[in-house]
Amino acid sequence: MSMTVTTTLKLDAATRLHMLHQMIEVRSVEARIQELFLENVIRGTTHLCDGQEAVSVGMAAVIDAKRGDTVTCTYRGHGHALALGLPLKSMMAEMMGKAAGCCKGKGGSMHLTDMSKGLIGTFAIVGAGLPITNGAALTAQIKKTGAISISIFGDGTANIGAWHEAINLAAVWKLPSVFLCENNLYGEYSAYGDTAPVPNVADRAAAYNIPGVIVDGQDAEAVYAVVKEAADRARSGAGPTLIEAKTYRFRGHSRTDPAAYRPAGELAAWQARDPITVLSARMIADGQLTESELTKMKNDADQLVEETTRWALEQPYPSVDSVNDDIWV
Amino acid sequence: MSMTVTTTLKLDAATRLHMLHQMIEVRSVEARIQELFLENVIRGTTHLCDGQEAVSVGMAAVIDAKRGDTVTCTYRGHGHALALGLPLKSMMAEMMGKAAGCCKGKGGSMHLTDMSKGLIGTFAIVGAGLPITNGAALTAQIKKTGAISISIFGDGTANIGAWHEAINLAAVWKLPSVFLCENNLYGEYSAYGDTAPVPNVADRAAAYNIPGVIVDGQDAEAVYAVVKEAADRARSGAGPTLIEAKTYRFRGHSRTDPAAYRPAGELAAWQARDPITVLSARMIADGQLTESELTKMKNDADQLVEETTRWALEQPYPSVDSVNDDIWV
Amino acid sequence: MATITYREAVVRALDEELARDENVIFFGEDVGKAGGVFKVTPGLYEKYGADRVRDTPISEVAIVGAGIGAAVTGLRPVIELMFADFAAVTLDQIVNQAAKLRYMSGGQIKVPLTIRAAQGGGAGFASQHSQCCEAWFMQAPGLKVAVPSNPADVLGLLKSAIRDDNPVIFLEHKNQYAEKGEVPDGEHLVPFGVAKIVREGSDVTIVATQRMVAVANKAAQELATQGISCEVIDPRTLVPLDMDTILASVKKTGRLITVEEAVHAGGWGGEVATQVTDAAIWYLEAPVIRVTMGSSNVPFSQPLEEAVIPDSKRVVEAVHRALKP
Amino acid sequence: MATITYREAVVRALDEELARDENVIFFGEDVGKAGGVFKVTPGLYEKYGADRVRDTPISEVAIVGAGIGAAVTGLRPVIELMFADFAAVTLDQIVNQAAKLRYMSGGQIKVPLTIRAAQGGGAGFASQHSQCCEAWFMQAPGLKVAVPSNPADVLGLLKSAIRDDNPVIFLEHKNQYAEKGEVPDGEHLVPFGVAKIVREGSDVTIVATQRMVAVANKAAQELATQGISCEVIDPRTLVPLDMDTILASVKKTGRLITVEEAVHAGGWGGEVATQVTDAAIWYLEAPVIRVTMGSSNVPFSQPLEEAVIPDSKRVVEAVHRALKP
Ligand SMILES: Cc1ncc(C[n+]2csc(CCOP(=O)(O)OP(=O)(O)O)c2C)c(N)n1
Ligand SMILES: Cc1ncc(C[n+]2csc(CCOP(=O)(O)OP(=O)(O)O)c2C)c(N)n1
Ligand SMILES: [Mg+2]
Ligand SMILES: [Mg+2]
Repeated sequence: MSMTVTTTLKLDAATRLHMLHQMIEVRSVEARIQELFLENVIRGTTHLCDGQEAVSVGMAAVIDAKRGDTVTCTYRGHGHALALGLPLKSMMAEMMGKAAGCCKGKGGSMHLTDMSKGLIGTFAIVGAGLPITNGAALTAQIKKTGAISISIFGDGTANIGAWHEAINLAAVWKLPSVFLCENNLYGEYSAYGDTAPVPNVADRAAAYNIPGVIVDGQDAEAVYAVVKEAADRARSGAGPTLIEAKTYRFRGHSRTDPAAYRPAGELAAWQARDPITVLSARMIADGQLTESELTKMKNDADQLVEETTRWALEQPYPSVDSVNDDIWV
Repeated sequence: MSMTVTTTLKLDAATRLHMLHQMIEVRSVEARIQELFLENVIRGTTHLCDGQEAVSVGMAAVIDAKRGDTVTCTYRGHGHALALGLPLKSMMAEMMGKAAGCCKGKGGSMHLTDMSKGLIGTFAIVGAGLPITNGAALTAQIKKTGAISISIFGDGTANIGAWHEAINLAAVWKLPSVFLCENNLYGEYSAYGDTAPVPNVADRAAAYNIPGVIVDGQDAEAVYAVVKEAADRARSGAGPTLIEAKTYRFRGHSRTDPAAYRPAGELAAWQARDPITVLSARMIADGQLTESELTKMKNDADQLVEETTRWALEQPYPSVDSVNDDIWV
Repeated sequence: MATITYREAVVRALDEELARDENVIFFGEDVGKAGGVFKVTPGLYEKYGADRVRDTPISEVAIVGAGIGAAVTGLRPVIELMFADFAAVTLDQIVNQAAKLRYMSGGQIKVPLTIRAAQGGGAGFASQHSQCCEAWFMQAPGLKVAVPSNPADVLGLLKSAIRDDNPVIFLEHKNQYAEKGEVPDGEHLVPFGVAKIVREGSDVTIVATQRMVAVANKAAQELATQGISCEVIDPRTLVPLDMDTILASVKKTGRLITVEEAVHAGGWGGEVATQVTDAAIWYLEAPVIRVTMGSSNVPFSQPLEEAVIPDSKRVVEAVHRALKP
Repeated sequence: MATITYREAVVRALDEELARDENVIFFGEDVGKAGGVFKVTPGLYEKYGADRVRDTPISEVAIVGAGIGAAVTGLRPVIELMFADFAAVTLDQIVNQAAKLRYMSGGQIKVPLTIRAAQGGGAGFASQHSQCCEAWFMQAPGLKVAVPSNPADVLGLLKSAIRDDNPVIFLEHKNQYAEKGEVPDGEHLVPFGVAKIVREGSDVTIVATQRMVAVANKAAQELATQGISCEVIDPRTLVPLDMDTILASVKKTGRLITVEEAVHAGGWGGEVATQVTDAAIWYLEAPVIRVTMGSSNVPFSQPLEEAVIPDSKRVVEAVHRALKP
């Protein structure tokens, strides 16, 4: 069985402020992106993460790209990418398919990548990232770099074969992999309980003889604590950990989803545990932040996002001649 | 965690005799097939099951093809097919690629099929049979036939994605599926413990919130008892069960495998628990069989196999014009 | 004659067949309660119930396998894989199991399974959600493959697929769901293996499928103003493939151009073209030209995506080249 | 010049590259302690240790994924999928991930991964263990594909594959492992994209790969006794494909025949033939004929299996037909 961790860890004021700042920025970005989609400035589809920002910042605080730590995540990756340090400009330009985007406009919302920040891939095929995280962990194990690799995925992903094979291989090879599940209660429009026979994703850790940990996904400090512990364990050679962060997406699955399937009151109940509020309230209580500072942070973020959006709008599209670049090395 | 069942069930003398007879026949067939391969009378590859006969007969005793019960098994399927009632002639002819074979020579050793006996497929791709068993179980569930479907696979198969997806779906839909693992300690040349992080395959049942049962795979009556219980449970609508029969293959993985990887004494230890001896000794103790009767049964089986082999050798190959038959309905 | 959308044609076909035959069932990810990710299957769950219309976990291998097993044992399942690109996670069940079970069993097994999936680019879904995947399936003898280009064919072919005793891959073009078209009143069935001559012509034969049919028509209209007469053929099903109609046309026009929204290697155009150059080369008065995506992936950025997917301009150029003396 | 088997060429290439570059690692099912199911990799585990030569669980998705991730982060993994047919259980990792990661990331990612698998029929392994699968991979831009027909090419191409910064699918023909051939002494590298003219000729160009090269040669010898001169070309790699050599030959002979041990639809012969009929149709003096398995699966029974796999008799017939006035 899995164990639930309720950490009482308190990070220093600077770290808290950094996390809070990142969460506020992500929140602001997601809101703007939704607008840009509705205005058809951004095309295709998008999967916003607002409500889940604590997982992004708690996870990112553990990653040290210099050492070789790496992350694979999913199409719901804007928050993870920004928290890992993907420049906002690179991201906004990529969202619009501009040449200045991190993927030169070829990837878009579902494939944000920044090798320099350890984000080695954002996968739009459910489950595809986990086996690849193992490969990065294998490099670390063989080269003895002390690096780890974290794969982030959702609750619905625990039902696909790639998930099983990857966690099994990591357990058998004792790879320095960390499997971080964002259980936001839904896989697309299906409630977790309708597609899985066990109450928690972490309950499945026992099938691989690895630790299964459940954490409050609205609490950035708690997420940091469990991911840090799993990372330390992985670096020590003890193998992978399966972490389940209980969280919630404040919007539908993707741009086109009104999320009508949600029971009345569910959203409100989770908004009451908004990760930004959870951390900022704690900081205010600890005398590390004032309401007015918080308001200013939000306004500054909105302004930065607005400026960056305007900048990105003015960026050129990639030249058509570049369409077949980067297929081959 | 999984539970180990040690049954004290005693089947009636007639059923025991039938099981014993089938096991002896399978043993004799496998020995002859190995010879025919070495003589290059049979080509390709084969995966013999001698040592594992108790699983075949214990499983088959639960299947009622009339009611619609079905089975999917693997390339290691000679014993299962015969126990389910595939005529020896059909099988031997198929092994030689003759027109009189159950698959008209198109399938061979790895694809024995007999729809009339509920054997809806023998799969040479590891894990491929489990999802298909679910489909047969789905038909039974929707048509309310009271039928079940059993999927038989090996210990190494528990590491492939199809295994996970199939057991999960069966658990979520409460399908009348029974997942029967023959843990013969090896997947090809790899020891079970080298590729799986849990002591028993059945330990993984908890990840699907279904019963996991371990049974002595050398004891036909014990296998029958647990499969019967799982089948009754499935018919009642309570969903699937994962059964792990601890057994051993007396030969290498396939024709070409000398099985050098086995620790000294391992084979002998398992031969001491030969499923034929286990049941026949019990019958002799219960006064249901004499040594001489047992010897006669073995001689009769060898003779039948020999006659059938000669018959099959004389059978014609399918006409070359039939090569593209049965691609399309 | 009613006018309905490509999307509505899918649900009408499913509705009619679910109503006609209780052995027809339908399942896939979010196809039930939610009515499908592409909003293609609304109302079926409510109408036919949770037993016959099911939502599944995200488990494509288990989904296809369940479809196969149910088909083998007497049902006529229709399953949805959502994006055709996802077939890659379960290709074994499709090409090694569904396609071959009948053959390997010497004809004992029948697999009346219909696998629906949405393919194609043009909407900014990037490389993992925009591919045309018909080639994966054409290579597996035992599978039939349908590629409808309009609502009437969606309706008529999907109903035929569900009634077919062979496994059928039914590929819908995700960028056509909103397209409208006329469908006959009453029961409408379109047989497999019968191509449709979309436009008659005498100078050049253009074979195209799905969204490329409209692209070919647009080119044909433009060329007509230049006095060039194009015959546009929509095979409608790639397996079986109606080569008779295509060969007859090429023997008339002497020129063949195929238009595919797919990479060049392995595309159906290669099958059409090589059958023509084997059987009718003496009728050819020009190079056989395949208009394809070449060797490109589908990029996210709009101008790049528009550059890789064939448009009428490229078809016009190809026709001009074919007509160069 | 030493004479070694096709099998020995595989292990020699792996051994040389494992010794040359510590970033090269090798893993797959039973490739280590047991030396491989096809006994292709003996001794490597003992020589390079359990860290660099690993046995895996039966988990093809995890195996390919681990290969990708290790390649992305600086290693040069070689993985084995045993039978190429098994690629179908992990096609997503190969064609949607390995092939596309570089493109989707705008060139940030490099995937120097080599995926080995044994393909082909002729040994009675039936439909799920006998396919030639190159078509699955040719359709995914970003993947290179090698199909060696002899020990020297196995050695030289596998070493080149391991040094290539792109993902490479390396397909060995399981029925050629025992075939002997000469290999140059010292380091031997064969570049990708350079076809080999196996036999020069002037009347007909025959393009063949792997086991079909010998089949084509046998036919060519027989035809030589009839005064017919065949040029036999082995592309050696299908991606990249050396069309220059093939086109030059067809321009000389005016006749093209492709010989594939694969189904007709989607086969590499379609790619070769359509590139020729686009670029060189005026040079053709005969129908382009593709000798393939047609639309058959591979049956178990020997006479049936021999009937579906192309033999020299069918090649001779094709040549005669191409020469019919
Ligand atoms: C193999 C595959 N199947 C289906 C999909 C379609 N799909 C995209 S996201 C998604 C839901 C995933 O749910 P979850 O893992 O909980 O992640 P979340 O979106 O909630 O973050 C599905 C089914 C896909 N992308 N890949
Ligand atoms: C997808 C796939 N991977 C690999 C193989 C090759 N293979 C055939 S049998 C086998 C071992 C299976 O072991 P287990 O499940 O324990 O069954 P056993 O042979 O012991 O009965 C392997 C790896 C295969 N047939 N299919
Ligand atoms: Mg979710
Ligand atoms: Mg085993």
